[in-house]
Amino acid sequence: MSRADRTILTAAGSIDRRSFLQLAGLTAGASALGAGLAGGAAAAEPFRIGWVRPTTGRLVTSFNPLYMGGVMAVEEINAAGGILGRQIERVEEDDEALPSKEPGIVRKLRGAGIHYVVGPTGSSQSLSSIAATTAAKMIQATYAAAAEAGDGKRYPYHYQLLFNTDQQAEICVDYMLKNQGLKKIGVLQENTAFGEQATASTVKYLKKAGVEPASVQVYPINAPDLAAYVSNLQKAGVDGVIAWIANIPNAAMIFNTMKSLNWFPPVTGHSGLFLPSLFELVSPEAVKNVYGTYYKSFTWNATEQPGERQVAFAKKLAEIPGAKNNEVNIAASPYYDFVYLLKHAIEQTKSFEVADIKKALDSTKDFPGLLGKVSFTPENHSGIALADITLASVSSGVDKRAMGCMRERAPGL
Amino acid sequence: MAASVAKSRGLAGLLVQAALVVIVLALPLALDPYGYPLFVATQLGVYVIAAIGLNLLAGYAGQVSLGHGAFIAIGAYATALLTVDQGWSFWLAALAGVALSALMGVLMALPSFRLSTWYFAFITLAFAQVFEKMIVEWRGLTKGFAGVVGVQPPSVFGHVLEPAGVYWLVAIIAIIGFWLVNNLVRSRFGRGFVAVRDAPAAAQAAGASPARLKLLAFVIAACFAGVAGAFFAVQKTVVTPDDFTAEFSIFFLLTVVLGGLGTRWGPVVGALVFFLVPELLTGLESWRMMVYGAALLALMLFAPHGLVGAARSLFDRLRPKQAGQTTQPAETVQPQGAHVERPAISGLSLEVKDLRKSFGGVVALGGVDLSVAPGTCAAIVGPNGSGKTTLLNVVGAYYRRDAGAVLLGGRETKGLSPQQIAGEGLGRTFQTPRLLGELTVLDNVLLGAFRRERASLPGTMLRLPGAMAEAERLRAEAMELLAFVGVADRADDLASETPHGHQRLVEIARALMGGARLIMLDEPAAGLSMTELDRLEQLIRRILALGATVVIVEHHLDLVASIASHVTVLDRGVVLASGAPQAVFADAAVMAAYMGERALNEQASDQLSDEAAGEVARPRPVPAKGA
Amino acid sequence: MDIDILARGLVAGSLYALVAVSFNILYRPTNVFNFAQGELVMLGAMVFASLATVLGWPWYAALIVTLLGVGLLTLLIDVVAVAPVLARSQHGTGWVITTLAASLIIANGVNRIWGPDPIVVRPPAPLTTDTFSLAGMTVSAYQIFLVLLTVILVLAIEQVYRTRQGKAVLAVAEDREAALLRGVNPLRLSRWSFFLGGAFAGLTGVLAAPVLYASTGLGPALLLKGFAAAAVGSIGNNRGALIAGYLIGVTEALGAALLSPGYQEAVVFLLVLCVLLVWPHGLFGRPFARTV
Amino acid sequence: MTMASNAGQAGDLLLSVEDVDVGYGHVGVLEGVTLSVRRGSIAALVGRNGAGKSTLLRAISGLLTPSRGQIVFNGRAISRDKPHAIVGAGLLHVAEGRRLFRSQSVDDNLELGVYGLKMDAAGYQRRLARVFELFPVLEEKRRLPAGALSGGQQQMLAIGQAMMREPVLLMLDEPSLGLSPLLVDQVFAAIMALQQAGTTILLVEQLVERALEIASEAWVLQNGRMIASGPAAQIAASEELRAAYMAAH
Repeated sequence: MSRADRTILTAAGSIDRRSFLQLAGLTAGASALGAGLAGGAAAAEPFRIGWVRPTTGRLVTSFNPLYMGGVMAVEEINAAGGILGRQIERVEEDDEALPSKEPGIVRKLRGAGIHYVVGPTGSSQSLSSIAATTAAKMIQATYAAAAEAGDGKRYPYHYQLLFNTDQQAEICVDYMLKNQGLKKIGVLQENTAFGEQATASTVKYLKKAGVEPASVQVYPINAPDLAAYVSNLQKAGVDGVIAWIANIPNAAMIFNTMKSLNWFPPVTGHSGLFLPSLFELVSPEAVKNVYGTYYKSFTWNATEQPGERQVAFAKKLAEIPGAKNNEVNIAASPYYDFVYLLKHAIEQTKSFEVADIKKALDSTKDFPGLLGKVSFTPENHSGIALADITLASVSSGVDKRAMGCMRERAPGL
Repeated sequence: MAASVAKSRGLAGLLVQAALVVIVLALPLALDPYGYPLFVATQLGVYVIAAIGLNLLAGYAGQVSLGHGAFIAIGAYATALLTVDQGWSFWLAALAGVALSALMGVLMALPSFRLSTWYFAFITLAFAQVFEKMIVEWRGLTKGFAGVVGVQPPSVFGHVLEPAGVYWLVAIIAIIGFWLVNNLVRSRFGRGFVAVRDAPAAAQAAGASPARLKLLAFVIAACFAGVAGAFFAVQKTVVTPDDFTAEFSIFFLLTVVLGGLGTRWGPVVGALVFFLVPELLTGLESWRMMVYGAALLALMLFAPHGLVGAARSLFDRLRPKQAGQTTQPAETVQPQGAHVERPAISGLSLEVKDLRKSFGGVVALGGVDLSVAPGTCAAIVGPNGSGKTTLLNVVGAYYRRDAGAVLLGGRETKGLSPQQIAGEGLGRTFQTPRLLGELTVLDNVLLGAFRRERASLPGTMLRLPGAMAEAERLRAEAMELLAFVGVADRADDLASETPHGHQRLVEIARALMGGARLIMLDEPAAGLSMTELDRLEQLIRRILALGATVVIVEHHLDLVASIASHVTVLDRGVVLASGAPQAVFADAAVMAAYMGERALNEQASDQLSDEAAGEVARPRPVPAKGA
Repeated sequence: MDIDILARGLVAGSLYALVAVSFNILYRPTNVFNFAQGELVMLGAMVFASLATVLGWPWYAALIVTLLGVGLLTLLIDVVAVAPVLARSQHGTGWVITTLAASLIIANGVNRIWGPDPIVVRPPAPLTTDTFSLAGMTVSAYQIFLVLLTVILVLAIEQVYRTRQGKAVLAVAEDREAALLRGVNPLRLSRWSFFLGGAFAGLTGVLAAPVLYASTGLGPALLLKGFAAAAVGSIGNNRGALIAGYLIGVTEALGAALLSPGYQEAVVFLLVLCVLLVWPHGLFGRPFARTV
Repeated sequence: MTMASNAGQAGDLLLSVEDVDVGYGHVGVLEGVTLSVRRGSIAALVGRNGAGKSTLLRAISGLLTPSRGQIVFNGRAISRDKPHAIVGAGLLHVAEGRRLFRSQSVDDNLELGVYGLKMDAAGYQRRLARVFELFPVLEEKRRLPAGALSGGQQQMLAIGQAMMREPVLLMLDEPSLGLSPLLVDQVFAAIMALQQAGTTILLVEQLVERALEIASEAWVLQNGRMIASGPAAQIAASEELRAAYMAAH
């Protein structure tokens, strides 16, 4: 997609409305069918879910696609008759992707009598939001990779349906040390809660393997130029970089700097690096050695192919114009699975009460999610298993087999 | 009649204010205590607290700070980190935050002593930006971008405050803060702030140190910001660097400007409009900032005094004009003030020896000697550019002398600041009157008493009885002095709307109010009408009669001849002649200096020579200057 | 410490010097310091990037349109936000607020149009940003070009002030009223200076884009560093701005290398503060004692 | 040399100020002031400091706008014109204190004298030569910044700058200020030379005696009102002049 197209998407609101219309059209038939089945429940009050995402501010473009999977799930469920006959209604709140906005938004949702929340996105934003929802006993799934967010004792009402920083760090460290046989590992980290936790995990696993990081560079996400950080890594003699970068502009600056320095060490990082918009800012050769953590079910290698359900999901995404070029982010988002898991728990308990739902969620075992098998215990709210996670190559995004959201696993995985 | 109108208006104002307080405090009863509106109301209260402080700093003291957000950040971070990480109680943590913020206020004040307004504005903007960067960079302390999460509300007597309790706390602090600052701006400190902003030289002449007043304004503003920051942390429960961007700081200044810089209600109105309107207009979203920008631009162009200023001028326009309010020629009202009794003044002597001053190679004073006995009137005359005003400025320490001695009452003044010299009993007026146009005539006279007033800062802010009694006493004395100089009827007029002739008299009253024992008058007669001139002469005679010493720089030679006992003629920075007026004016060289070499001296001496008495001192020949 | 710091410092310093010169152009006839200047530089970068990279225009056409566009917008700022305030009071500081407001409008307007994502701008051929080693420094052809061009541009701007109109601008700067009495119309010169200063800011944005990316976040940092260069080099003094720009760029690079890149702003801030506290009129200002 | 725009006959009214009020903000300075200058003459405006002389000149040159009355120059009302337009009409005001551009060279200052005029290089050189003829010292120092000149040289430069424009009417405010007697003589000689070359001059001068010697007509301002006018010699001996300088009543 050209930049001009994306510019249109940037205009707040337009992206959703248009893609919703598409979704609605797609599922219109099913909807009529569902309504018929639900019968008298048509008059039932809608089931309202708080929907926290930025519609203004710096991160609108990066964050909005992450919610499309969730929107798809809502539309699918509503078309099929809703949950126990109640239609799901999304109550939108704009957090501008600012952590400081979250407590106010939770107050707003709480005031509106809402007990279930999707979002926010970003570890800093999420941890800020979770602190408030925990106190208010609201069930929530955020897009927070920080391992802390999956701590069921600390945040008993928050459920993490994505790989966390511990898991990602373990995969990355393993790859660098065992698969690549490297010893001088550098860490490049954005200065966010995600970056902090990911680096802490990385250092932890490196030390476990008896390796000290050769250099740790922390950059502010709003810095106009990141060359200094990259050259610091190079000067430290690093031969592999574990990079915790969650946004494309930063990634572009980093990879372009590497290119201008003619330095191409293996880089592993977060799935956010898969966004095709990176290719608009960086030439493909600059990212040939770059890998991101990803869900096994969405990857292929010489012997294995992606899962059937995932392929079907990819085909569906191809029908939605707004999804184009954001397929990876839509796929890797926890919101699709969360909405379905919520439906599952409600239907299991036949209740919309928070206490009942929490009990059901806490005993989830091998729920078949799009991203992997999801399991929770009252203590462990990090639902994805290590076995479902892998590393995939960024440059395979231009491969035909990618279908938008598929990627080729890193060599040797 | 006018007084009763004012009183009833004051009463109405009081009622309105009381009603507002009741409404503000009753808000939680009407709103869902856990709901969003109360959340917004609490936040608004926090902003109002910060804006009140900034208004004092930027509005009254004239220090345009674009770094106010940094002070709020200090309060917020200190509170958040000390409560969350260290387990301190909110109250202790908030106190530490306010103290740190005040400390930073002291540091921020330092550049303001040296830099001009907008240079300083830029430095503060840079500071705000750097401060935000440092919050991010010092992530070991501040947790970087992630911020501090989970700030708990304060507890009172072991009772954790619910949202409504936090609201009440914030509201009460905002109301008290409003009251305190109002008391402050109506005190000598407030007059001092305005003087620092509008006429620093007048502040110094009144014995007020601009540097100290700026420092005070900074510290008070920083304390308010620190308090606001503490509640910011509590109210949001999360503190992140994103909250304290340079933009946030700019918004605070814009808030105060929008409301009306240097007006009492400006910060309240500004914060309400700036932060509440977007909550009401959610549809505005990303247009918000552009709309703000455009509104601000329009406001600066069409209503430079903000919303409050615009409302006031609209009110003034709608109100029927009261008779006698407009500026009328000074002649029409003529209280002579001769009947007013004043206590005697023990005049100071002035001794100037070989005083030298040059500006970038141009000699303004080339070794001037002058001696004025206590209780006498000495005049300094000379053509334009001869160094008369420079002499006054060097004596008053507004300029640093290059060499020479200045003895005031026998004491060398070297090293003293202008305000210290004012405190020694040196009063002065300026060639163009330096009055504070936005204050009343009475307030302008009261400014003179800045150094005499003893009431402490807490005393004035809290309106303690001692401070109030002193203020009342000084007010009465200022009225008396206005009567003495003959403009008592103008006491409540704005100085800017007072005729020129009266402004000169007000300046003299201000100097007397400061307890001046030696008054330097710089061309007091310039621009006066005949009758005003007459009154000026009478006034100077009465001041002399009280015992004060007067040094007058003047071109009206006959005024000089009639009141001065000693005349010094300056020409190109040196004393051309000095002695009794009759003798000096009879001197041919003097007339030459005034009217050209082959001057009209025949005529002048014709008239004066009959009475000529005393020797004319001729210190040294005039050095030929030039190519 | 390595010599690369020098290269990085000179490149950044060139940009700061250019911003400072664009400040000076506006400042000379008006004594106004445009707080929107940083956003004008940003706008220049964004317009050029959109035309050259996104729409694929030839670079010279994109350059001309950018300079004209930013210049005209700056002229508009003068007409709408600065001249009316100055007409009310020549010495007031109302323009601090109005130019800040203009800055807000531009920054948010640009954000609405382009969004927050950066655009890569490649330098015109044959220049590239690929680095090579030169005397132990890692530099690119574009970086060398940028540093040289900056010096040339500053000297060229100084030549503008050797023309009669340029001398008139200096005259207005020195004594507005005296200039009036010589038949100079300061309003007209202000307009021209705003246009020229705006175009120069746009040019700075164009030149900065290949080094920094064109992004809507460029403004504030360039505003403050440009101010720092102008203030340290004495406001109004273009050669001073050039030297101060390099001084600040190198100081910043040193701070980044010796402490941490996160400290570079703080290091620059301290440098500027110290210089201004000792020399309030900058390093190259004439001590100008005006007697009142 | 005569000026193209100086079309009228010597002796008719070139400048007339008619019943003008001028003030700064609330403060009125001039009240009902009237003054006229005949073409080709030297008129002196005298009065004590603060009488309003400079204010009157500022009003004539457009720096201040009269609140009442009108000012006619060369047959055209200029009371509402902008300063640069008034300069363009040939009325030049050399303000008190020289007001040169001190950081610019003597040459640049002289060049600014012709700002806004269209002329070829030869014409420019001719005018420059004329200034250097009258003030040779300026040619010696033409590369120096004006601020480096002595007070007298600066005054010469200020007059020279005005000559470059070949004005119809030249208003000089205190040209002798701060100069030694020798230099004052030179400056007065220059003023007379200018007048002989056809320039009309309105002179404000503290050296009343000297001013009245070279002026043909004089006007006496006191406290913002014109209290006397007439042939200079007559004014020099008048009671009003003495009153204006010596008396307050």
